[in-house]
Amino acid sequence: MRLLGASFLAVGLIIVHCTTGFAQVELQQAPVSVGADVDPDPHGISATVRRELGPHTLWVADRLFRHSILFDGDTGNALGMLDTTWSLGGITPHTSHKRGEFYVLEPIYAHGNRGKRTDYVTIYDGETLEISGEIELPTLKEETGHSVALTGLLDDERFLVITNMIPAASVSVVDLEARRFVTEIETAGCTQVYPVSPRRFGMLCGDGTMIAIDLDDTGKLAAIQRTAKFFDSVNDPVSGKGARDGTRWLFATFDGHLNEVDLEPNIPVARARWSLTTDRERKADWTTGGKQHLAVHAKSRTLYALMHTGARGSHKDPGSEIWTFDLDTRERRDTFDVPSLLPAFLRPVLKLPADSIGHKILKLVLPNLGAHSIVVTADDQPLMFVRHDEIGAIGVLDAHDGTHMSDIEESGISGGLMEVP
Amino acid sequence: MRLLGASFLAVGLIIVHCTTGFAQVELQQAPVSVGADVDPDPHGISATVRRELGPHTLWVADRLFRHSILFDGDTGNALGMLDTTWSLGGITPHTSHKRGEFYVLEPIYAHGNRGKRTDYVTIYDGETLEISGEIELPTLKEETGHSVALTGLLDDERFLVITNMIPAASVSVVDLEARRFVTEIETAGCTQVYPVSPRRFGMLCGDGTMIAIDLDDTGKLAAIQRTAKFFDSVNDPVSGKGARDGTRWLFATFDGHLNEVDLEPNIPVARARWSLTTDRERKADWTTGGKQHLAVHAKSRTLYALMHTGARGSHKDPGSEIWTFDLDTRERRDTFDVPSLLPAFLRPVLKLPADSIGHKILKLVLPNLGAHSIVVTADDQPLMFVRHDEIGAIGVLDAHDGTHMSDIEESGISGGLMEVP
Amino acid sequence: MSLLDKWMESSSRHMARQMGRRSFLAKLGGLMAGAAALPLLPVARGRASNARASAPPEDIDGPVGDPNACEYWRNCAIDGFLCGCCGGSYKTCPPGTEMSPASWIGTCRNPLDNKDYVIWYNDCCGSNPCGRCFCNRNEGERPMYHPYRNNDINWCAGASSQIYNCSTAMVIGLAVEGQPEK
Amino acid sequence: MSLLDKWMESSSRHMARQMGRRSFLAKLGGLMAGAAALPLLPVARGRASNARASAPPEDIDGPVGDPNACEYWRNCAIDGFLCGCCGGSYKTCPPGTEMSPASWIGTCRNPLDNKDYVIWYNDCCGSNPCGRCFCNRNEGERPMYHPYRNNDINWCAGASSQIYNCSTAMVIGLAVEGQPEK
Repeated sequence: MRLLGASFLAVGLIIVHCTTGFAQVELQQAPVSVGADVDPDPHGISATVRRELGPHTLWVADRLFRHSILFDGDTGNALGMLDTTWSLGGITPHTSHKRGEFYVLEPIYAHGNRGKRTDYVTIYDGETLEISGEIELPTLKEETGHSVALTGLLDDERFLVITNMIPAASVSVVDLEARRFVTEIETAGCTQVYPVSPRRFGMLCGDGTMIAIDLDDTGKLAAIQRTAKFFDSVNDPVSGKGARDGTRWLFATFDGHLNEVDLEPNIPVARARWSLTTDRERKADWTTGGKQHLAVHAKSRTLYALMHTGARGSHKDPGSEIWTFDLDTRERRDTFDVPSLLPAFLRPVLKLPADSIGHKILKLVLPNLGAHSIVVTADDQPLMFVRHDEIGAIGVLDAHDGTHMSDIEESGISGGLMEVP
Repeated sequence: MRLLGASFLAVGLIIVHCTTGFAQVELQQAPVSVGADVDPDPHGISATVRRELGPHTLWVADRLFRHSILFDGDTGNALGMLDTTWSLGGITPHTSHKRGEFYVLEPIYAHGNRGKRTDYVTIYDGETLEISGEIELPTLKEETGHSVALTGLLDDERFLVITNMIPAASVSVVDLEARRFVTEIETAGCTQVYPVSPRRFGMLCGDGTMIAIDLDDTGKLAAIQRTAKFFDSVNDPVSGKGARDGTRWLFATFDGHLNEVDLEPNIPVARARWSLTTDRERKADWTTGGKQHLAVHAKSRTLYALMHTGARGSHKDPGSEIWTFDLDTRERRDTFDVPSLLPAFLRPVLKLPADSIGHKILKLVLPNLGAHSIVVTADDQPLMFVRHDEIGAIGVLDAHDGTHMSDIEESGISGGLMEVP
Repeated sequence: MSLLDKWMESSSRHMARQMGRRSFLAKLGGLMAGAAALPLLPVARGRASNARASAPPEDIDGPVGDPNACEYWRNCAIDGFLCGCCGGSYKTCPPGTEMSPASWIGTCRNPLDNKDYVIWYNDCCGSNPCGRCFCNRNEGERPMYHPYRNNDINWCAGASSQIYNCSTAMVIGLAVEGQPEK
Repeated sequence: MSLLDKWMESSSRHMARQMGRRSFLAKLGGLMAGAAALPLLPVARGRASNARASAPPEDIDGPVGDPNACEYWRNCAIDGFLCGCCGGSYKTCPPGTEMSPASWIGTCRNPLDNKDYVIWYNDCCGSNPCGRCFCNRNEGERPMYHPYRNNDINWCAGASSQIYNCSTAMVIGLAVEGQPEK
């Protein structure tokens, strides 16, 4: 083939070694005098995530970008991100502080979007975010949805429990220390997982009870204990979107009643339910709703509930207000407005400078869509993060008084979940 | 394990055969009297794409959803969609009308987002959109970007040519009839592919020329012919975003000059360039720009150019106007305004009814971001489709007079390309 | 509790007892792996004769009658992209996708005949998410412990690919009762 | 045509003649496959002694001095997500991603010292797109036939995974001339 008389041949023709960040030319040829007196930035360096995650760190899952981003909630800075390969993902990674690892559950197909499916727990190093291991799951039943409580890491960070739904309800147990799948436990009629200790987690059942499943030290089933029936799964079902308070899990019903289940006793105990709303509020159709609609700040004994007005069938609608309650006295403490998240979503799309006139006009004009999810950090100066399921911006509130402090923009596009690791 | 006293066991407990759309219960058990007098909708039916694509059919690629959607441009209805698995995709599928097939180029990793990469041309049946074949490409150099003219289907729909860039410029030739990779042709200094016949395509070169590559009947290199130098690749480079007019390709320079290259003669000929702008317009910084910024309607001898005002470096900025020219006399004919696409993007996000007051307010308040891409259909009543790279809505214009007829909403989120198959 | 729900409970218990849970699940698994032509219904229906069969009236004004609107009467418990906006329809999957063999149901009232119909929201699977006409309505929707009324489960998990594209809204038959909470 | 561009042209021709194109490409390919520690630069630089080395001034007010703003002075020819918004910085890749061994360059003026610097926009590869701080500036950007000044190429194609996450903006050195069109 004749040479084409090209003006150049290829990209990257000069090979340069990068040793301790300093470039050395390898060619005999006289180089152009580029940067002889300027220090070149070193090539090939990747950042790391700090070993100790701060109290305001937040995982945000996004289905469309197919990853979860780890944010510093104070600055809104991204610290790193981890891929999820599936199409309907949106579950945040699990975190082992002890081992310095993150865990992502992912189905992988042999050939792009097709071919044999195998499910894995992919293990990432907590600092480099490089893959340090994979655990293959023999079951092909993990249901790859994006609800809360589909998976749970038990308290000493050893066992990961995973909800299976199709064709039947069960739980897969994975030993993250030994890096192996342990067992599958059939849980007929009970589903979702609510950890309360290193070896115990609860599950909600269609007959209006909750079970506590105890594992032995190898991760195998040790015992199953069941509460008395405490809810009517047809007439006022409890939502599976619970919030944890120590060994108790709190669940709101579609009608705005709160159920508390204490999973510490050998036979778990459901306490008498109480109402989040007064008669008057109930008449005005106030109730809980959303995707992650309860949050607990244990130190201040505060329960947060995402509230909206709506009839039956509105239990996944976004909330317009956050009501706070004293966890012990059950008294209503405060009401926070959900901030409008649409301006923070659109500002980067429109390339408007923050707090520019255009940005302010957006804030005035655009409707407040509310939020589907709230999470609260566990420290003494807690932040609350609020998210709408369909727009990629997160509001940051002072969890003590509800002040809207800032927004985390471009946190994703399509909602998954949030988690404080 | 003791039975948990479950209220139910599993989903989908009754097995039903679906034969010619009629459900027959297979169980002995007395079924509930559901729908005994109502015809159930038949299960398991998938739609097909009509064999003859209408003249207003449009492929729209989206990087974020990782697919291309085939639209009916008259109704805005989606006819089907094809996946692209890569993360930076956004190239529309190629269409063989003769064989009734679509072709998607995709790199596939052995293990999710990692492992050995293999590139394929995936073949889809044009009616069922099911995969009917795969052609493995031995090269691993396809550069997986999202520009125009990275790949080209030659005129008799047999050979697909694919631009490679890293580490060096070359073209891969694939025989779609024989379903096999044929050869890789080194094209030092020349890149992107511009088909003009069943066996010939052009490429733009860094030395200011264009080459014509002729294939033999097996797809192997037969000859390379080169134009005289016709552009200054440093001072006024031609954009690779060309538009085809029969055997000619038209290219705009960054400064708004038009170059025409006739690839019919054995040695291709570049005609003298002409300016799309008057001196006065040039002084006001009017020039071409965008992602697909030229379009041709051959029957009416019309050239469409997406224009904006901007200094050097603005050559990818969105256009605010579409200027039309007579292809033969080179006279300016008309000016169309680019419609505002943001209201059509936001309407579904805000769940506003079409033409509601809220929708109208959006139209009043939101800025017009312009468009990066235009394409025009080839028929006697041509439509023009305009798209902004970062928002998922397409404006539909009467290509004769520029009337904004409708919008195709939710065509994607992140830009790629459009193509009339 | 609706008759339907009660029946589900009793029939599934009954089946499990009859067959033994293990063998039942094995059979179910085999069927699911074996053929997409075998849908798994959470309800059963009589052997309706074609002669008696009819369809719900669909000549409804406004969005309640528009299959590509969230307000469409059949969409009362849908959560996902409407297949009618994706190359299919409310009764068919888009080209190249496969209808899930198992799915959730809803009970929706047709405004013309004022009858309640059981709607089967079959997901279409195997292609990346459609991204058009997202709707989330939850009338009669139930938490995951009521799986066949839960629309958060990725029902494509029962298909040969769990990749979700869109959702249909197909009539199975007349409901004996309204939505379960009523 | 800038000196830089001219040099590229002549040196690449020269190299190809010297080594024979085949062997050159083979060597290049081998190096690229072999080690991420071997970046491929479209320019060469003198053996600068560490003693003389300095960095461009960065204490600039406003978005021109903010590495996470599109207006940042180094970003004059960037096209993609800024790594500083993705867990990395304008000089480092986010955790878990790999810097591409080859990339495009730009020539950007630092407003404090009014000098032109050659900026190397290394992509970070191997994770799904970051999705934050998208910028598209094209000062001195050139079509694909000028590849090392083209930002439409997926430069991750030279890395071990072509999956693109974000782009950095690293200084290679001082430019002898301004942007090529000037």
